[in-house]
Amino acid sequence: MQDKLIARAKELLAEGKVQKVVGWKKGLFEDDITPAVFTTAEELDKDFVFNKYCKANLSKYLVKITREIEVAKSTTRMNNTMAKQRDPNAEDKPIPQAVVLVFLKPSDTYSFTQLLKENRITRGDVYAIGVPCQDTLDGGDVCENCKNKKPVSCDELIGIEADIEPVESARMAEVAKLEAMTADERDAFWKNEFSRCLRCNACRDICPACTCEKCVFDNNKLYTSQKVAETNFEESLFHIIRAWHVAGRCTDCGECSRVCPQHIPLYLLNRKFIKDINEIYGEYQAGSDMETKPAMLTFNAEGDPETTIVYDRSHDKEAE
Amino acid sequence: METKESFIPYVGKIIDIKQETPDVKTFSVVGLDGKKLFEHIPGQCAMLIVPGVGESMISITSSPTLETHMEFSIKKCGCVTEWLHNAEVGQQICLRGPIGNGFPVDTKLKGKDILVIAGGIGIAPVHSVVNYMMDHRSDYGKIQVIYGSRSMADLVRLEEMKNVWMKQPNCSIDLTIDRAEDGWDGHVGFVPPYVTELNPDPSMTVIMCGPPILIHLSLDALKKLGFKDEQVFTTMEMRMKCGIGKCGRCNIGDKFVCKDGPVFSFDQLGELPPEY
Amino acid sequence: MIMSENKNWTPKIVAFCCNWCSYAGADLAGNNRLEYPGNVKIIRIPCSCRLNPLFILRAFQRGADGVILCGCHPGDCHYSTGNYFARRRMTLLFSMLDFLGIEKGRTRVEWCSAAEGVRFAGIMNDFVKQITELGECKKLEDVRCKTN
Amino acid sequence: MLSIAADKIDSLFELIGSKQPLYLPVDNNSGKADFKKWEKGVKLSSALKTVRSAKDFFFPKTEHMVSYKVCGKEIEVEDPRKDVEDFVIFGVRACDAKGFECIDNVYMHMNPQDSYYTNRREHGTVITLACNEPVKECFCSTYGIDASLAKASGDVSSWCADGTFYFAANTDKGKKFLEAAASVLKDADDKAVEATKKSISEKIEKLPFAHLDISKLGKVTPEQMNKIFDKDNKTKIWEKASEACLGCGTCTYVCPTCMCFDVRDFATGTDKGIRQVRCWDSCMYNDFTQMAAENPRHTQKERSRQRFMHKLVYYPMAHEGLFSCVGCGRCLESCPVNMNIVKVIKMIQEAGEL
Repeated sequence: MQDKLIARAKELLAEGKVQKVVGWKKGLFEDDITPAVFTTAEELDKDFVFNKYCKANLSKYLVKITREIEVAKSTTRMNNTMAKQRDPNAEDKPIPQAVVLVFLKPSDTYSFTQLLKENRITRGDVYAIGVPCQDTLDGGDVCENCKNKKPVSCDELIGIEADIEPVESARMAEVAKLEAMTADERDAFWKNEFSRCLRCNACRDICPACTCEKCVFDNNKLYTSQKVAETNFEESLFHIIRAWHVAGRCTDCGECSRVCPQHIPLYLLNRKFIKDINEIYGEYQAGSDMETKPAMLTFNAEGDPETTIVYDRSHDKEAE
Repeated sequence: METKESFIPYVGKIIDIKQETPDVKTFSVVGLDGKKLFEHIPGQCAMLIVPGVGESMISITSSPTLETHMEFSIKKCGCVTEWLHNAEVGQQICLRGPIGNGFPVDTKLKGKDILVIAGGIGIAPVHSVVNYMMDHRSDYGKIQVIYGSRSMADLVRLEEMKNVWMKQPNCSIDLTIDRAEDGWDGHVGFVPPYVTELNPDPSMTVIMCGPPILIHLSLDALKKLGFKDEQVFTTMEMRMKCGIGKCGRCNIGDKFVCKDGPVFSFDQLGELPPEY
Repeated sequence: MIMSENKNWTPKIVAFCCNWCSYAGADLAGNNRLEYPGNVKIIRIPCSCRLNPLFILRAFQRGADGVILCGCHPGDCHYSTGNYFARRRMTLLFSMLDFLGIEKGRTRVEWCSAAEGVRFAGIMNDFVKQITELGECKKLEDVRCKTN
Repeated sequence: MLSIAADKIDSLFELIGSKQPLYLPVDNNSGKADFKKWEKGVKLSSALKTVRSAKDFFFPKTEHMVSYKVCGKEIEVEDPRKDVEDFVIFGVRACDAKGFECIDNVYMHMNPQDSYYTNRREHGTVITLACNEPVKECFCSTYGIDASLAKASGDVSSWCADGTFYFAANTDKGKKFLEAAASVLKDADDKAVEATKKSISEKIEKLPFAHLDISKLGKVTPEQMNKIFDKDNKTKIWEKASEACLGCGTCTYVCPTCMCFDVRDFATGTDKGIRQVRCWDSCMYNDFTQMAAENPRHTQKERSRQRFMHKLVYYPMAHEGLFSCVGCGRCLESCPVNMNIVKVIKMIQEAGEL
């Protein structure tokens, strides 16, 4: 598979269809793979790798890369206009066109689509190739509870069928297990998990849904800007708000819990929101298409239940 | 080895506020007992702390020879400075200091002819050293000050320059503003070309402070006139938190701006990584 | 029922009220000399959908024991749709707080119009009673903000 | 040399832990280990490394520095420092112990001293434990750190060999600790320990990065420094090293030698007033050097460069060639994108600028 991808990438480079390739780069060992940008066939031959450790979701890098491309274009346009103002006969400089090739696993394509939908990526600057993951990734919670979805928004697929039968997924089982606990048990569970949090921001920085120019937790004028949580309130605050900010836009790619150095099951928070949205407002998968609106950006005047539904639904035995 | 722990600040009181220019105010600060809080060397800084707002490294504008209080000329540009600009006389603030090395007034500058180049609020740190030299007039040779600002209104402490500095023996003050203005009969133009125009004697020792662009261009101008790197001193600015070389924020190469600086000569800066 | 260990404890309630309906409702309650407990602190917001979840958490951090959001009745929003969004947001936020083990009933959303002064006082009385029963909020407190 | 059977180690913990705080690596529910205070029933973890380094005990994540009470125009300053009670940290690895040395150089041996840190350092007894099973990410031997503890490290060195823990004191503090624990320890010869040391050294020799060549990095000339610094982006080392970097703070927060901090105010809104707190900070964050007017390190490239240059070049320049990296391998394990100091060292070497 790796050879196929390299061959195709080289082909596209040689044809001039793409100028950059975003892929995975060999590390010191088999399992420490770094996302990287390749520009030549030699680099691809030397360092490109595709194996079961290529877990990183590359879609977020496209935000920065396509922005650079667009900035270069608009700068040239602006310079051309200014040159015209100085000298009406000035010749236009060509607008620099660049396309970046990216390899996306099915699950990554949802993040990619979601970013496209939010206008964070310029579609025309990207050539997306869908690559398989089922056999290449080994385990981790994300794979066990795979949404098993077919890739979306790709220009081309390699080694992967466009129609994959969705399978029954047990990904909400863990959320349901927690919901079945008493409030005090849940409180203890999360306090214990959050107590390990370092506030390294890795979960936020890798999250394809977290693309704010300035995060609320970096705003030094707000009380939220604490660098390191001093009390357990601040620990919960960060995680509640982060999950809430991506609610409805989170595609459940699982990157947050994958990169957490303390292995906090952050995916549970996101899945809780997904589960609620699915149950209360109807099935919704973020990033599955370009049209539907995320649950938090729309409403149903007649059909939406009142907030008390939360307490009616809760399985908390204690209160009964 | 043991020095006073520097994290516990002094409490000071603002006893006077003077509006220097539209966005610069000078604050006079004393301790709660009415005396000056601490002694310092010209060029050193103090950390001004406004609880709940933040803290900021500000150079001490007054000379150590001013025995009654300390002065800080502060331009409004961040949250701490903005808060200070809204403060009233009698407000208490916290200070840590003195921080940094200061100008080598007793070693490398002593007995020399001094050329001072400053732009805008950059006059604040050099103000201290000029006043110090004025008060120890016999220890130094000729003093020439070249000071520029955006406009007439932005020249900080113009009165003092005209009435005190210019009247000292063997001193000259050359002022310039960026754009011509009514009522201004002095030089118009940026500082670096003015330096070339004035053509100072390359045996002088230079103290420079101002925005980075002024420093870069003036340095080029000086070099063309025959000045050497080790003759030129400047003060640097970096974001600082601790002020004692611990927090790592102002680290450049093996130096900390807060502890080993803020005053550097250009040959010292040359040994640092070319970060800025 | 959990009773507070601290005998002097009285519940602290923060009520976020929409400028156009509930705040006026509170006004009406006051004008009519209707009684509701003094430990309800009202914060006026332009619309119920202005309520950032950070406000709620901030209130708990600073020692609130219950937070209530009052807005216009669905369909009556001054900005036509704000309270529909608020309803969805608060539903999900409350669900998350419940998921983290915060006792249910510490947070509430009520719709209350400018004419419903009696209802406003009733809601507040009821909410204070509910929070008094739940006791002090321990799960979302910030130890630094405690006076004792 | 003193010893105690491994199955009796709990009695040692109980003896010490009942008198003063005792911290030891304990498994947490994520399959990793963290230092935890001993209490009855707490078991020593068999993990090689804790996720966070042991620097927390001397340089905690957050530290209350000063309290202010503001009343109108008046300010009252309160010093919250209290006497630190004596405490013991058990199971510190040689790399972490060396990390303390790196921090000591700045916080204790550089004028002025940091009293918060020094205070803790004086009251802590560090018991190091030899690494029986070093893993592929370990590269402490590159920096001449000896994981088999043949060289004294910490206040007490300890080994676990053949189901027995062995202890040897290195300092007065260490002797005091062993005296306090005398009732459960018995005398032993060092045969088993010597064998363990040997087997550990052999294992370390086989590690992939046992001997990275860093000899030249420790003593660079200004010209060499400028070359590594790569201002003109000729070798593109830093561009490549920072390309995938997310700008998170994982590497700095798990690092045993990272010691930058931020100072923040927290207004409690009560009569406790305003707390000035220092907390860990990371040079990888974009607001690290942000000033009111501008940020001198605009992109991740400059920030990564600062971090690695500081560890490998600047710090050794200021501290007689001592590197501010101890080869613990935590950043190799934790980095979300697997960019780490070993890769950077290799890149610098490949660039051939040394």
